[in-house]
Amino acid sequence: MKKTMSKTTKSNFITYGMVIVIYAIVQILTATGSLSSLFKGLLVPLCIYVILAVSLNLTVGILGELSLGHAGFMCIGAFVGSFFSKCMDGTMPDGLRFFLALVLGAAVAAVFGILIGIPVLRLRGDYLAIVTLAFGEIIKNIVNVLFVGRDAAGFHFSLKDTMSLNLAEGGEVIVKGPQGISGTPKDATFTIGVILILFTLIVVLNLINSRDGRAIMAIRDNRIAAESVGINITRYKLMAFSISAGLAGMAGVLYAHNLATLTALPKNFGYNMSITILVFVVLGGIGNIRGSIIAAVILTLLPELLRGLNDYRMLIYAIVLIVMMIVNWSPKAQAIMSRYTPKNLLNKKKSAKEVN
Amino acid sequence: MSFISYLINGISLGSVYAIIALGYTMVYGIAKMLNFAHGDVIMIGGYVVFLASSSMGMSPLLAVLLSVVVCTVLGVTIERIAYKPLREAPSLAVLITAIGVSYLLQNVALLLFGANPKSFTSVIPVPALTLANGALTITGETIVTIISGIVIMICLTTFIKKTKAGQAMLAVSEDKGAAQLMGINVNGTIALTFAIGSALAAIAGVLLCSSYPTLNPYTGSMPGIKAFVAAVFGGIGSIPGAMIGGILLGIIEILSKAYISSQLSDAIVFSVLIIVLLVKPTGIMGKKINEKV
Amino acid sequence: MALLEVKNLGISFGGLRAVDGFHVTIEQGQLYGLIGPNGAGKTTVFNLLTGVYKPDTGSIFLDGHDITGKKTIDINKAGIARTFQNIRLFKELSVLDNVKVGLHNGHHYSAIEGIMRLPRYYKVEKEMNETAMKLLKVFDLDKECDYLASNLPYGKQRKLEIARALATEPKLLLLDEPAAGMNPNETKELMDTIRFVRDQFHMTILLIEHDMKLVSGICEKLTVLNFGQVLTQGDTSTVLNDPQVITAYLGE
Amino acid sequence: MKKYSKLLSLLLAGALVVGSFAGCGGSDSSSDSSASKADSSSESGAADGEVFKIGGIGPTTGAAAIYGQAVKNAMELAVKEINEAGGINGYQIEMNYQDDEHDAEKSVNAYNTLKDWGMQALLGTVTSTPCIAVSTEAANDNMFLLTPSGSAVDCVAPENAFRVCFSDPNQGMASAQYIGENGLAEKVAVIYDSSDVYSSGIYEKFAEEAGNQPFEVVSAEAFTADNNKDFSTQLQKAKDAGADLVFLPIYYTEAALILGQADKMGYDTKFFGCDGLDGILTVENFDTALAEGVMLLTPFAADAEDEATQNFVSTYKENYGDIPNQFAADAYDGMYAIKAAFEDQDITPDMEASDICEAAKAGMTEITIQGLTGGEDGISWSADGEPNKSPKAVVIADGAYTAM
Repeated sequence: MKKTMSKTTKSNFITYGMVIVIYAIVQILTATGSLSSLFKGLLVPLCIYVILAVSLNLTVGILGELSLGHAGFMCIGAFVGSFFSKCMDGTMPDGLRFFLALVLGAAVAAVFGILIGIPVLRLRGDYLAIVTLAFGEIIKNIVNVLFVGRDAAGFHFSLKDTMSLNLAEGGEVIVKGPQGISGTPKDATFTIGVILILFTLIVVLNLINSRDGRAIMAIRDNRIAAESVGINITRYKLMAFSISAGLAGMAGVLYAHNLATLTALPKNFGYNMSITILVFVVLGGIGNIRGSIIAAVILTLLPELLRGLNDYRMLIYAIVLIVMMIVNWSPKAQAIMSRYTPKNLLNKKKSAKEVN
Repeated sequence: MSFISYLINGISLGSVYAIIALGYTMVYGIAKMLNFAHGDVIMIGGYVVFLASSSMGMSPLLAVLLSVVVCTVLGVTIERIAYKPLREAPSLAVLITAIGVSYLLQNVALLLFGANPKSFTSVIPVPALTLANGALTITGETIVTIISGIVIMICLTTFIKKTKAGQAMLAVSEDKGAAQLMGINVNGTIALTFAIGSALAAIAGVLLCSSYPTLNPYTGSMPGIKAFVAAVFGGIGSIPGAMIGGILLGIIEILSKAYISSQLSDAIVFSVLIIVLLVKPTGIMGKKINEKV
Repeated sequence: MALLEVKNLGISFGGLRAVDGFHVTIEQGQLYGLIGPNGAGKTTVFNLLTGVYKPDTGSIFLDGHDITGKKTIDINKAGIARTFQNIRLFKELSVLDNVKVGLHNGHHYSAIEGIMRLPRYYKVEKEMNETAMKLLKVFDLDKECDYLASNLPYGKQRKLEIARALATEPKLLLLDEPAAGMNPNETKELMDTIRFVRDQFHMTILLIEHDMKLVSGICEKLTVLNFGQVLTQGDTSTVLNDPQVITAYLGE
Repeated sequence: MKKYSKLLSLLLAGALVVGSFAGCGGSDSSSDSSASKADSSSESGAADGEVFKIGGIGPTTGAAAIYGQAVKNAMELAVKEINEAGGINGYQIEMNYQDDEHDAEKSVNAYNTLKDWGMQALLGTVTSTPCIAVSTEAANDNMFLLTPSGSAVDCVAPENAFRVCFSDPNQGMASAQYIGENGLAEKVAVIYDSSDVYSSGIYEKFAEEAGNQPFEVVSAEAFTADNNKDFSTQLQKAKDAGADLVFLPIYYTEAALILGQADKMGYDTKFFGCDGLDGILTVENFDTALAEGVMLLTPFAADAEDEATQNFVSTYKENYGDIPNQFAADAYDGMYAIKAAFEDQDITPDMEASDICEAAKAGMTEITIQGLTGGEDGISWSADGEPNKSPKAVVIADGAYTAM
């Protein structure tokens, strides 16, 4: 029994340790000036994708439900956080404002997670997937026609255009439909990103190893059995779904505070983004948190580092994706791998012991 | 009067969704996988017809046949290389692979044909039908699309019900393992499913591009997603469901644009989908799945 | 007062009357058997008792409380736990965690306390581990506590399911073919365990079983179900010698 | 077992990543020249400080690839011409063009890649949203930025940013005034892309300015990028509202569909567009009869009679097989504007990027170039980054642009 405890704890500490060691290495490299601009620019996005991948893994791997609308929650967090920062800029210290933006963005996304989860989580499998996809597209569409302005009289909303806001003289349009929000203060730094990754990991890993996390995984493994031992299915599905949404919202706030412009394009908040995050989760191992982190980092870097290939870049990326999936899952490829890799012996030894 | 003409427009758009959805639902029903690359096979089909008819000067009918052949070969090849090795893998892994294939086809098309849109000449010689003294028009493309949709629907249903290969497909869709034990060639049957699905994609590509005559490497992706929604709407796996789902989706889309808001029509369409699924969790014509305890 | 009092229970699927007019009375501490040929509706009765299906007719009283038509989780909270004919364990969880899921409603701390690892987390987790290990020891599973449930041999998986059900501290335990797929030695061992559970936990047990050796060996009373209806019920030896029962099993 | 092969495949990918890292770091200059192999400019012997390193950013993959590729091609063309004619102030230009997939984040990545390469000025980015993100980054680095086609107001908000194209409000205003002053219509319908910055930006200003003009906007219907195939409803509404002119502040890909669908439903009306419509005649296989009578306000027309345009179009077609659109023209002019500004201030490649930026900023407000998009008076720039040039109104007659 003690062995189990120490085993999971040890595994968790390896994950935390990995993040901290990478952070330290990057800090040293930055201090010695040996990091390229590209890599420096990629640090915050990497943090964002890691958080997104880990949080989606909570839905896909731990709760066992396929969601194709994760980018929708990220979008909500991004716009809420950015809106808050634009409105409050200058009225309070920057650090406090950013902190509140993070809290608010995560909270609103989590509330949406609950609101959407209540009806939607009754569906299963592919139907749940398509409904989450639909939800993400709805969010994107609404944000694209949302206009919010502020004048002396307060806030004005419209779903048509800036003119129908009827702003008084001196009023300012904050959310400009498809032009979104521009000029969000750039508060996101690598250090904050890493702190948020650690926060995400603490939430997700501690949740998994707690009473509630066991209930969530029990639902995943066997819903009917979980019900028979008195687990409230809806409650725990919603818990996992909304925590996952909240963390995605938090990543969204980080995203919004890293770029000077925030618009809801198919590329950044559409189903394509949800799928990209899903790819991290599947490739890193469904339910494997550390794998998600590694996959998110590698797959975010890959297209950037393929820039030398010019026009063939995305083509190669697609091929790498397919090959990786086949290598991972095809029995034939696995047989070949285990025959020819030098790791062969090591594998055999380990798999014999593979009980947990 | 304008309502009727909106309705006709909705049916036109819906018939295109329906014909794409037929291919989606066919592959899903038998192979139980969401073939996200279906839309991109459609795009390739469109390019083949375009090149054959405008650059090589083939007759439209010949071009369409060529496109069917190319897409069938392409579909079977994709299945053989990318999906077959993953037969026993979790469905998520196959989904991601399909997405990879979709990216691959898009980027290959981008490199081969360039990003510039091509204008597709309709290969449908049927003239438009004018009603009520010219107040209403039903285009030839719509007529052909709807008729082809119905013909394909009937052929597929008959094929599955009446032929040995069709019965084998049904068996594979119920239980791969048991089908294998009954002496059915599971791999062959799934390959055949993909062949038929891809041939349908070629036809859908021709009809899509004839109705909406621009062609670029991303032409297939959004209609693909919409058709997927339509297939789910009608009950994924059900062939008549795909037809009904597609046409309903088109009508809802047009009517919401016409009477509610053209800005929010995407949101409205998807909201209707969510509501339908909440009321009927397996779509309009979907089978209710009971879990045995 | 009887622990379980079922009257006139019935359900139809489509046109088929799967269970009709089912009735049974089980006293506290009894070991009760539900037998009948395949397709007689035994598992459906279990599903009705545990709220998986809602009955069309009839009533179910547990310990004097009406639980007819309640949801599965409320019925479990009211005191009925079960195992499944086709084993339903949490396959990707460890043996220990399977039992701890069963302990879920008996031990509380909030999600926040769990995530923040507040003192109560450690205290309650410690209690849960101790209780779970005690239960596992009863079923001789304590050495395998950190195996994945799916890695256990078949017989042990059946035992783990019983342990998990017991963890919810039920008043009535429903066992759906606990000896299915076991060899005679394992069956014998299982009979001892069931008796032990009844005595140790003062449990009332209703079980479905085809293995007549097990049924005659441990059940005190029996109900025979045929075509969804009660064929006969009473003391084990009387029922088993009833010609009607023999006909139902062997055919005309 | 599975676990370990998964780990292995991730390791393989990781190795690929590390490998390309090393590749980038180790052979900086060689990878650059491979990036711009298409133009003969990058002379392999040129050491640092002897060539201008000018970067470009735009989408060359993804749904917006058509715009990014046009800019890339035109930029290559201009660089080649300038180099063959002796370069800028006697120094050759080396260019490096990076893909941003029309995404702000990827665009910043592209910008950073170019910085690592040693970029001294940026011709980009092509699309508006990424441009706003990059121009803010560039402002922090004090990097000179000239966007050929980033038309949103905020694109040139920082001091270091200029643009070649008109701003969106500018086009919306000009269109409304042109329609009003020339009495083209009394009832106007608008069909615009509500998910697109360019289109909605023009529409907003157009609708605002319409209040001051002698016509009425009778219907304003939108579509989105996810919903850009069927326009029958929007056209039906315009028809029902009795519009005698439909204003299309959109790109030609969708406009081609709109014209075809209007024709099919028998809706005969005037169409009026902005520079985004340019290119409609060059869509391969497009039935130009459909575009007969379409009016557009554009600074560039691919079949204009002047020699510069004709040379440009024929060389472009020779090299890339397509007829250049307005994006290509803007990029081509952008490259020449950089040349002019650099020459005006005697900028040399050995200067720091920040000093180049300061000098080029001053240079931009001094120069006037004719260019392809300059019209009669040429293009000059004000310090806020906006170009001063006059739009040409053209009408499509007999399958060709004719001045109005």
